[in-house]
Amino acid sequence: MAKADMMNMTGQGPGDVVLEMKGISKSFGAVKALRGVDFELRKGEVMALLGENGAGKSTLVKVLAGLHAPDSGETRIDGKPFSLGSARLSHAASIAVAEQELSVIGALSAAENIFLGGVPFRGPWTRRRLAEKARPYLEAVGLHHLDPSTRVETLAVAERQLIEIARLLATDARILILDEPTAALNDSDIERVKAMVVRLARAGHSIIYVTHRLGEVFEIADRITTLRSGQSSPPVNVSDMTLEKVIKKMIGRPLEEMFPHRASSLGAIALEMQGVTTPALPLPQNLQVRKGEILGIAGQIGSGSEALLRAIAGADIVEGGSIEVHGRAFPRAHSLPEAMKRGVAYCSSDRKLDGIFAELPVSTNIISPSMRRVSPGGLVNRRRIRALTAEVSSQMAIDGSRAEYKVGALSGGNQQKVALGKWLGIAPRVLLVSEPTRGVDVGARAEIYGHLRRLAEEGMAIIFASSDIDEVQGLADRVVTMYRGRQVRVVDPTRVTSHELVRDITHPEEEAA
Amino acid sequence: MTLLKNPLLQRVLLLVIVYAAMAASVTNFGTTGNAYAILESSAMLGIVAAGLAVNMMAGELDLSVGSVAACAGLVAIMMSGHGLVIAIIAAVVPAVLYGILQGYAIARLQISSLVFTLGTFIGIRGLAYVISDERTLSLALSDLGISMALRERMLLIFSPFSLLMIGVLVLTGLLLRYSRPGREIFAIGGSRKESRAAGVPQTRPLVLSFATSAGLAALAGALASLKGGSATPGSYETVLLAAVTAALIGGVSLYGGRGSMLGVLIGVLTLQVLLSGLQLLGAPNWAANLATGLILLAFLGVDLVNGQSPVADAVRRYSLRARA
Amino acid sequence: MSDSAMQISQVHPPRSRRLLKLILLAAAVVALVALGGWFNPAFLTPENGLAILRAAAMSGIVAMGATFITISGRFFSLALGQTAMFAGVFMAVLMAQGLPFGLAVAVMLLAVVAIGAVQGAIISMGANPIITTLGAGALLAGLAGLTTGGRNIAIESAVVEWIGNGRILGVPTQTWAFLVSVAVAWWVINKTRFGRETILIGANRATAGASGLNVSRITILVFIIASLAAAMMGVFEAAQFSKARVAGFGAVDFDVIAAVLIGGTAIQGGKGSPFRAALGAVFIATLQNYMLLLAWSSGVRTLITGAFIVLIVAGFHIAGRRKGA
Amino acid sequence: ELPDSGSIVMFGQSRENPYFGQNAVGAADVAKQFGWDLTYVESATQEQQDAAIQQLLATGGDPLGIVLNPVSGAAAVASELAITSAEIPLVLLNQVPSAEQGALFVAYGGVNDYLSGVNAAQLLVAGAEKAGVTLGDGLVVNTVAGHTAAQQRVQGFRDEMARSFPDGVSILADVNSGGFLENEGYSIGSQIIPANAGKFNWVYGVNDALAYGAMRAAKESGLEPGKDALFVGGTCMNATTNEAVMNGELVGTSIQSPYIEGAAAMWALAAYLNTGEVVDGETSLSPDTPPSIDEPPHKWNFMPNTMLDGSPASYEQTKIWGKSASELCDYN
Ligand SMILES: Nc1ncnc2c1ncn2[C@@H]1O[C@H](COP(=O)(O)OP(=O)(O)OP(=O)(O)O)[C@@H](O)[C@H]1O
Ligand SMILES: Nc1ncnc2c1ncn2[C@@H]1O[C@H](COP(=O)(O)OP(=O)(O)OP(=O)(O)O)[C@@H](O)[C@H]1O
Ligand SMILES: [Mg+2]
Ligand SMILES: [Mg+2]
Repeated sequence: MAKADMMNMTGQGPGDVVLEMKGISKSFGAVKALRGVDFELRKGEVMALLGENGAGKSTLVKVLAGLHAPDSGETRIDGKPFSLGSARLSHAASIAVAEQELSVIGALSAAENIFLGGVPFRGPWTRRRLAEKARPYLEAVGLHHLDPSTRVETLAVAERQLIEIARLLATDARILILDEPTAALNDSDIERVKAMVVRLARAGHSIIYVTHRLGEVFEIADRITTLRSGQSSPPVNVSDMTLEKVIKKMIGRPLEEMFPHRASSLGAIALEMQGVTTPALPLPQNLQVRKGEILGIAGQIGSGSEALLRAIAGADIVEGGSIEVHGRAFPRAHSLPEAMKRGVAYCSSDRKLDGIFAELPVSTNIISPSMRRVSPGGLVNRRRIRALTAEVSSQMAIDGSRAEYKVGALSGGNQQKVALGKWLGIAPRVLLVSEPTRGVDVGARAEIYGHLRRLAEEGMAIIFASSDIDEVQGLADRVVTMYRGRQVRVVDPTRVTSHELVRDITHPEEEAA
Repeated sequence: MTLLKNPLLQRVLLLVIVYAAMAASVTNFGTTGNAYAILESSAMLGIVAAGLAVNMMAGELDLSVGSVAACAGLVAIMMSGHGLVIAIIAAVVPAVLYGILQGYAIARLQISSLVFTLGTFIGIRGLAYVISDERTLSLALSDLGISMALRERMLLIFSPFSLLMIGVLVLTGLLLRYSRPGREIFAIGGSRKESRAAGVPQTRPLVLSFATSAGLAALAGALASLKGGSATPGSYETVLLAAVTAALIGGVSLYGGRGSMLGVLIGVLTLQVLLSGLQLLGAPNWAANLATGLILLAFLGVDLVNGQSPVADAVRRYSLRARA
Repeated sequence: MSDSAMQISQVHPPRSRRLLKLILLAAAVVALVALGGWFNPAFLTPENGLAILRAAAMSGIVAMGATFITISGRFFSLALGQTAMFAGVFMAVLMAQGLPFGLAVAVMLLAVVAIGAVQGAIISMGANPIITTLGAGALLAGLAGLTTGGRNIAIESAVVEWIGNGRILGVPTQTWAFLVSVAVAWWVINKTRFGRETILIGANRATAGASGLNVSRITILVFIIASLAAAMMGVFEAAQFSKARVAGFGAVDFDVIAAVLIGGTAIQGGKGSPFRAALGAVFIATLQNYMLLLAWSSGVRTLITGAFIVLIVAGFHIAGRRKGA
Repeated sequence: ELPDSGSIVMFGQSRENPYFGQNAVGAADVAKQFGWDLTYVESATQEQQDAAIQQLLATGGDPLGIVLNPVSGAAAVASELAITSAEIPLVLLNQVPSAEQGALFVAYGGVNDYLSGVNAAQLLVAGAEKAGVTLGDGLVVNTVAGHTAAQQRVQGFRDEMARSFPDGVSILADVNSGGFLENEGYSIGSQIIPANAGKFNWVYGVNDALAYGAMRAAKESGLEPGKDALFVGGTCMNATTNEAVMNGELVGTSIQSPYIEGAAAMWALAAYLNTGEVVDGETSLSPDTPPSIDEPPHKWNFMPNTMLDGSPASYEQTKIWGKSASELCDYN
């Protein structure tokens, strides 16, 4: 259902501009994140804010939220000048934000999380009163069964994301901003969030919706504003756009091929695992992957797809079964360094947590798994560091001149390339990647797919886990679908529809029925 | 069995064990008279620990509490001629103002309080020496009645001072749990970045927590000095570590966002029972050190067993290997 | 090659920021010295310079070890003063039992390594470093009390006498030891694999573990290094008057932390410089010396020292934020 | 009517400090002579000590008497009042209480720090005469800030110097070293001595260890002790400082024995328990024999503070209550 049609039917006029920004600029040191951005938002509309990684979307959102003060530009709310730069003022102007980074507080209960941050809640904060007031909001995001006094730290990521949105609802703000709310959600939760956004807009809220899932845009948005390198282009109606046009606006050129070609020939068996169990995977798992092959494991969060990679990598303890790489068996209950020694590299899905050293330079990040290689005899060798950095940078197309920049200051796409590329230093035989493009824009995404394919062609075996069906279907040579800790099927992605894949990972029972 | 896994219960159990051990080895330890004395001598530590625990729950640590208590003690003795109330107000109000200032600076600079308060910890101690001209100040003998009144035994095992401590703990506990400012303190303590993004004000709870730690330290210092009848500029140097230890024993986390005032009370009492028992046994000072060190390490042990730790992983790996 | 190096240094905010801190700190020391010399020419004499360095040496040596802890992301240790005390006492006890100096030192160092290793191991298991070291310090104090009954222990040895009072080229042994430890610490942090790994685990422990680094081993080594630095100080303290004492180490930890922080080492870990920590120790010693020579009361000296720490630490913090991030 | 059994409780500071360790031994040795047990309760801070006293009183402990060495100076007034109100005989030591506090205790038996400072000044003057040095200005190396005993010593020293030099010698600096031992004396000395070179020719360390440490620092910066500058402490402590006194690096010393101090307090308590009376005013106890318990103690009983001339013989021959100086002067 395209909501734009509905809006047109209700005859919302263009006169109801609630927010107007003109010439907004914001620099971080040398980084010009926003360069004269114009932005406009009408009452009751969903405005998609699109752009590559690092285009400035989150920066614009934070400026609106008062978390960053803009360097220049003017803002009007309801036609009246408004001075940005204080979170409290933005809040008072009825602007509410769910930021890209999760912002729920683990030590507090779900209900308390909803009412913190200035949402009116008078009187003593007792369990009972909190629960009573919070329940409607939790129900609205589909958390019917959740006890409002549950500590949030005990919840799954998706539930936390939903609580964050519930908090947004509780603010009853006129301008709601959601920065990539669905990046970490399951399909069913995504549906719920989308439905809610539509409902809120219908109730008269204005919504800014940031996403890299371009499909969503066509389902729920009315208009699109794109940012490119910190500059905006005038808003366009969704009904006037196609996916190709949107991508072209975002990256400045048409995206020729999102996915590279498939493997032409496969080599010997690179990795074989049999009957492997871990605390997270009680059912025995078998898997085989060949040199030059890219194996995709499709599954939702918590399906066990990531746990499978963690088991191979030694990040989780393997309790039963056996794993062989190039015919050499792993020791029982192997550790991560032991897996590394045997040529296995693992790039996790949570870049910030354990993928990068955000505060350290690119070069240091790149050498981190290869400390031995760059420090023969225990002494660091600058020449070797430079050589390895240059080698990895050129292979992954990371800007060499930024070798000494903090990785945290790079765009999401570049961060991901560093997190992935650092493993090239140990010349892995088997590369495990979890969610290779989470939060990565279309352009960088295509680039990363290309790199993975090239690595496979150079003789690596690659296994990636992903909850993004398009990605699995487009990239993998072979697909394993997983549901609740069990492998549903092994399929050739070119022979199945995406609908079948989605069914496999969401409700495989229907297949049996 | 599952009850034993409750951290608060574990702590109560420890208190009971320490108390029983002392009662078995020290004559008259189990009397109401001694209970009165232990409560009375916990009062200062309890009030300081309450403030510091608020601070720790906000994810901060105010190292300057001991120095503030010393200054407040000196001021209270200087002003004791004007009566108890004036003396306390004169000691506490400047401390609260200082706490507000310090909290504001830390919030605005977004600097680690460990770093910032290391300076004030030293500087305020210097101030204590300066305002006292490096001398011990004593109550006029005619004012010693104040001391006696504060420690007067009442209600079997209480005194005005120890009742005040309990009042302070209950009040802070209620405010922390059931009020927005209290919840904000928990929020910024548990997850600073997340709470900021969630729109929780950052400055207000920080200012509040530092005002509390300084204010309560000053209240405790003033009352303890009035009770002791004198104040020296070098006093209360050890109260910081004792209060942190008590709070930790009581289950307050150094990483913020965790703990309760009931836990703090249990921690304070455990420490005090242990220390006064050892003192009465005539044990040398190092024995008290040894015992405190052991208790702290024991709690570390408990926390490591309760939680997940790399060592548990390693042990599992090796046992799986050994079995094969 | 020089071309590209130049280019990199131009677009290299972290390094210039580090340099800025160094320059600020050096400027503070120079300003203090100049000002001091203006009011009191005796302040500028070479002897006084040596006296300042000598005074900075004690906490400075320990600060060299402590920086490793801070850089590795484990805040700091509250057991270093007690470790120093224990080292001196234990060595003296061994020598009183008739062990020759070399053997006594070797046995003592083994014990100190064990003390550091145990703390590092407990902490790498996930225990809070502040509590662990607090407990360890209390235990060490208790242990020393237990073995000595609180008495200071005399040491009779010409070697020890020389260590405490000798001079090489007119410069006291302690000062040499300080300079050498600065050089060694700088070299280890900047030039060795272990140093880089220390920075990595401090910057992000989870990523370091996921990159295959042995976080536990590095943590243990870091605490061993800090303990050894403390032991070195303990030996110098005891050697100076050929007497190991149980008391008088209470302020060491805070002096050391102050030096590390004034050096601008980030409490969150992953950054820091032993060289700047050494400058921090020298700065504090210079300030103290200056005020001593003006015969200010100890209250005023303490007050001003505290104020300087606040100002410098906050100044660094602001400077660091303005420039980067 | 002197009880031949019973207990004495002594409250003091940590015996980790050898001085207080000897206090406890001296008191316990005397108590044993009367068949009394002595329990030593040690506290690290004044609050802990107050708490321990309160606890004793609250649990109905009923000792024959209490000996109290307050942790910090004049800080124990409320505890003293509490003990006295509970009608337990209280004897103080180590920190001379003021006359106004007289009602709070039975007697004081111990060191007179003011006199210790006077002694030091006299030793300095005598040493200067012997060495043929004319005393000019000088330096004082003090302990920790706010330490009452040290403040009283310095006061005594100043007053006596003013008496000896009506025209005045001046103290260029009176500096807290932050401690009590040689290391602290050295570290302060090594900073203030070079910078003041040529401006002073004597140094008073408020105890022998501090004086000794400062002396070593002076030697390192090229001054010859006993010639370029005179160093005086005035409380003999250990083998090192004794040797320095004997070879003239320190100008002399006097015996301030913590053992004798503990004993003096106990004798005062015994005399009071025996006679039930106290004579107002102060007295200096004789070094020859302990006071008789048949005579009531004075309110202030100052222990012998005998000077030593620095000869090895004086260490062997000078005795207090039967113990030689070499025994009494080696506790630290
Ligand atoms: N640390 C930094 N210092 C200086 N300029 C920077 C820094 N990081 C990014 N920039 C600049 O900021 C803008 C956005 O950078 P970002 O890396 O996010 O962009 P990007 O265009 O998405 O890069 P890519 O397409 O390579 O992923 C660019 O002009 C870039 O050169
Ligand atoms: N606090 C900061 N300090 C320095 N640079 C920053 C900061 N925040 C953002 N930037 C830079 O500003 C540019 C815009 O970043 P922003 O986060 O707004 O991008 P985005 O469009 O939200 O990207 P993504 O799709 O990856 O979320 C990037 O180059 C980024 O590196
Ligand atoms: Mg990009
Ligand atoms: Mg973003």
